[in-house]
Amino acid sequence: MIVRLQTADFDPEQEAQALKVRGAGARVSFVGTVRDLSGNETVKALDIEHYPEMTQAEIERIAVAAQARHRLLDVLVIHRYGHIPCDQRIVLVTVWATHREDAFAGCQEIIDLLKTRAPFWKKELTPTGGHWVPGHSTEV
Amino acid sequence: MIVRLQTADFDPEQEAQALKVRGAGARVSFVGTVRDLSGNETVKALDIEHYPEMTQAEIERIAVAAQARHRLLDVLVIHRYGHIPCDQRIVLVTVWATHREDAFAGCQEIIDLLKTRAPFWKKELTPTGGHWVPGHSTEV
Amino acid sequence: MVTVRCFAAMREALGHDTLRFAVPEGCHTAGDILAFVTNDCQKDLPKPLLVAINQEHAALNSPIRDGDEIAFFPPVSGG
Amino acid sequence: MVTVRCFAAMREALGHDTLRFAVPEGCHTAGDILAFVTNDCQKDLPKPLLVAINQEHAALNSPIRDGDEIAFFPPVSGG
Repeated sequence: MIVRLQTADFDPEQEAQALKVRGAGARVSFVGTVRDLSGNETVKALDIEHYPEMTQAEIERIAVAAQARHRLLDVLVIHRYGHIPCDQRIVLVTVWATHREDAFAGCQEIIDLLKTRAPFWKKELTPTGGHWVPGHSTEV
Repeated sequence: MIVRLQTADFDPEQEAQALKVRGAGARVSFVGTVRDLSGNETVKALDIEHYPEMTQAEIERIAVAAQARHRLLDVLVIHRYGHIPCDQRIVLVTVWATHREDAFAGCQEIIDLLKTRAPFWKKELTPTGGHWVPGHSTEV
Repeated sequence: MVTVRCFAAMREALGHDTLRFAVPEGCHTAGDILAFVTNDCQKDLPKPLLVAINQEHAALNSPIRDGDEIAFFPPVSGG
Repeated sequence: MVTVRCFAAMREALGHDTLRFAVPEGCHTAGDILAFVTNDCQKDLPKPLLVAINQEHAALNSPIRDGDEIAFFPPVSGG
């Protein structure tokens, strides 16, 4: 299992190949990118702030739980922080499983929980300035 | 939209980049690979037979319907036929959407329908010979 | 004329992948065509058997017309 | 000693990202620590406000102990 936080961009296929998972019939990936529109405003870039020590630990907790619940053979999560221009990748979640139903369910669970529990905050940089993106309430 | 049938392997990331989809917040991909086990038998490779004229048309019908139903911005499907060694890729389904729920639902629907409706037949090559993989009944 | 195409275990059972012939008298459905090409001897055919007419899924009781391409094959296993 | 960390709009509202101080008398919960660092003046803080203790999600009424790292931040927006 790999969970990595970084400022640099990444190649989803190279990252997936690096894990050398064998015997998995199914692989499902989610890639999130910076959208160029927020409401009616043009977004030039995001500035992503995070809580480094907690982000790593929280995503690992999410990935370990999803791996067990959905019989995933392996999990890869990469999330960028810092300045990310429009249309660039923000996050990659790739999971491997024997059966595709598990792979889809596991990948979706990880990105859903990451979005509601991992301590990242996005600021959208638009022509009128920087605006914090409204967040998702975390159930405690 | 791209639907392509080929004997050669492919790079999922290069293929996705070639579509140059912009403004999509979410991209979900499914990659299916040849598993090395079938029951207790070792699988060395698959031979995949198909019905070329119908395969192309049927996958296009599936992709067009999923694109409309799930508000997908674009769809890419590549499926190999012929001889495919163990652990190699068989199929790629990549979809782009504004929201991740649509991307997951659209990608899963395309691979589910492809598996039950697209005219491919897999023969597993094992130490005891070649065996047709039991298929999925297609509802008419 | 109709074209009959057979795939996978059906191709192996019948020994042909493609047949072309004039629509035989009394043949009105895909099932009639199947009975004709198998001489009504279907015991060694894969079951269930699926049907496509002109590259679209169909049924044994679907009507056929002159010029159609009728395909018979076992359940599919792609993906 | 406890460490208090603030992120995003909470960091901007408070003007600090990290504070370290001895646990004040009468402070038993994360909510007590929040009242202490904001001088009970919470009108300009982002709402709702989330809490983590030692890098795990917690609640305002969660107990705190000497040595804890207590974080306050608005709802998260990653992914």
